[in-house]
Amino acid sequence: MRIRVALVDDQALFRAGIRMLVSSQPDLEFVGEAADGEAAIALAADARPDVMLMDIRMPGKDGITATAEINARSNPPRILVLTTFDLDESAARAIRAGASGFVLKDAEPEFLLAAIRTVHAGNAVIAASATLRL
Amino acid sequence: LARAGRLESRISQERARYEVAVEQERTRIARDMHDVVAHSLAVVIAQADGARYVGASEPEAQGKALATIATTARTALSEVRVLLGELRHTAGESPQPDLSDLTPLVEQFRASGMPLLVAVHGDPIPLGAGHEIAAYRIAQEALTNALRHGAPGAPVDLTLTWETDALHLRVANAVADGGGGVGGGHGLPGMHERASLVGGTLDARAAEGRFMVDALIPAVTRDGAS
Amino acid sequence: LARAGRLESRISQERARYEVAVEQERTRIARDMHDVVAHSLAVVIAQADGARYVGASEPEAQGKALATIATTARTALSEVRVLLGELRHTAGESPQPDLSDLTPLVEQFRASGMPLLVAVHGDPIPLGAGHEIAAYRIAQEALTNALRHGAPGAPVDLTLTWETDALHLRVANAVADGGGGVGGGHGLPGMHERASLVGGTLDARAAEGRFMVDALIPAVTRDGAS
Ligand SMILES: Nc1ncnc2c1ncn2[C@@H]1O[C@H](COP(=O)(O)OP(=O)(O)OP(=O)(O)O)[C@@H](O)[C@H]1O
Ligand SMILES: Nc1ncnc2c1ncn2[C@@H]1O[C@H](COP(=O)(O)OP(=O)(O)OP(=O)(O)O)[C@@H](O)[C@H]1O
Ligand SMILES: [K+]
Ligand SMILES: [Mg+2]
Ligand SMILES: [Mg+2]
Ligand SMILES: [Mg+2]
Repeated sequence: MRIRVALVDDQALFRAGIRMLVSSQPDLEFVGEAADGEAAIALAADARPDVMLMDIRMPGKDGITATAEINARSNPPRILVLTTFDLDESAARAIRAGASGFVLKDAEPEFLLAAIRTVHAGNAVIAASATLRL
Repeated sequence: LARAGRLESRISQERARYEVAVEQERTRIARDMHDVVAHSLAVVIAQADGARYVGASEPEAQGKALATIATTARTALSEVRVLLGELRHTAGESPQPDLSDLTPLVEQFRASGMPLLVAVHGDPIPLGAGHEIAAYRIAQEALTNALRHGAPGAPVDLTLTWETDALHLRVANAVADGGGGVGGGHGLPGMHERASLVGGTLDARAAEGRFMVDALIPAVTRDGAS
Repeated sequence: LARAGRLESRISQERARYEVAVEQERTRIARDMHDVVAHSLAVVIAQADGARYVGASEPEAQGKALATIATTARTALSEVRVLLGELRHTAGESPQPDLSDLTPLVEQFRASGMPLLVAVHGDPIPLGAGHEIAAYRIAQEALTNALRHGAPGAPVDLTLTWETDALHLRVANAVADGGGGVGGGHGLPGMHERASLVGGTLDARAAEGRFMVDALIPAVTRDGAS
């Protein structure tokens, strides 16, 4: 069984890049994308991903609120938060909202792919690329 | 003597207010810089990695990613140039911009590659300092929007028309493919606010493939505020 | 009364000097930001355009360009993170950095992905404000160099050794392939200058694939300047 991966980010071009990356992996299946938190909640219900990659800052409902709402429902996917800069604060909020871990948007691709597999296996990666590389 | 004391305390109040304004401006620039640079570089990285991983199996995807990367990087560079110009500007002497700062602003946008055409009609009248700041900031945000959301390479028009008791400022540009929505950002609400705070009006709309911002900034009247 | 007057004029001199220092710092940051971002984006654009034009006929060239683009963009983002941290820092309350600012500095570099190992030996002694600024700035520039010129991903060592009357600060890193020259920039001369202005010494050299900066910052003596 391939790991079903969905992606939420407000930048279409960023999504397109990650979609290519995920699709290139034989053990991963890209099952859908959304551009804001509201659409993410619908996507989680409709596409039934195993792992959802979630941006934080988006217009409308942000990624942390969406993470909390998705986790309040039954059979939520594992959520891996993608962040750019404000590591510590948003990381803590994301974890409190029920995310399994967070990854910097500029993490090496192998790190992101490993993080997807790791959270799917049930292990939280509560680390950004920076801290894990140490 | 009491008068001198009051004067001094007013001066120091003024200075404090000015310093706060400059700090806020710098914080805004730092935030904008972060947004522009981080977003663009995140796109560049994701596209480069994605295309690399789909590999030679999809040569078309690679070509498309390379084109996207080049466009993203070019746009980011233009925006960063404008922001750095602003940062240098706030580092300088001038406390708050006035209309004379439109000339360097226009030059900055031109240096970033935007074909910016400027026309001035009528006879300039004094507007008052607060009104000039509003006019400058509106022009700045409207031109930034034209750079960000306008059709790349298409000419942008900045028109200043001096009425007998007001300045009419217009920025017009061709909309980029797929663009032309007017929701979402902070720019348009900010422009509206600035215009109405000085008793003026602002109208922004997309029509027939063009985006047009019209601001009317009245001159300060004898009994009005500065 | 004459004394009070002198005191006041000294305070205002101090303040003016401080303001000039903050301005210079901002100008430096703006320049660094420009250099980092403009240069990296230029590389990204050139690589993307170049690879696009050699076309799908050379899929290997495209793959290599995409890898270069990803690395360039990642490095730029790391450097911008550090610079924006500094910009926020100079925008804040704290007038000049002291050694307590080394902790956030270290965190910034780590957040940028640098594996930075910190060791502290001996018992801290007070250095004096000017000396602490010098130590902080030297650490900052040495770490920036390690980020820019060091072997990517290799660990960087920051070692603080407290002597009885001085702080010995060392930054050591593996040199990137082809690197290790010591000419050209403003960083090393600036570090030298800062060290000697406070009566200290600075030694920077590349040897056996490593780059090492050793700064000795003396504590202020009873009869010395702050
Ligand atoms: N000159 C323009 N040309 C084309 N579209 C424009 C123009 N100005 C604004 N728009 C559209 O209106 C939207 C809102 O503009 P606004 O300035 O409020 O936000 P923004 O530019 O997206 O973000 P920011 O908050 O950083 O300004 C834009 O996203 C864009 O779709
Ligand atoms: N930590 C380091 N590791 C490897 N090489 C270094 C290191 N520090 C300096 N160098 C070499 O010494 C040169 C001069 O460093 P310097 O800091 O003076 O200039 P720069 O970093 O190139 O530019 P800038 O003026 O922005 O600091 C660098 O270009 C590099 O070749
Ligand atoms: K796949
Ligand atoms: Mg976002
Ligand atoms: Mg805008
Ligand atoms: Mg240097």
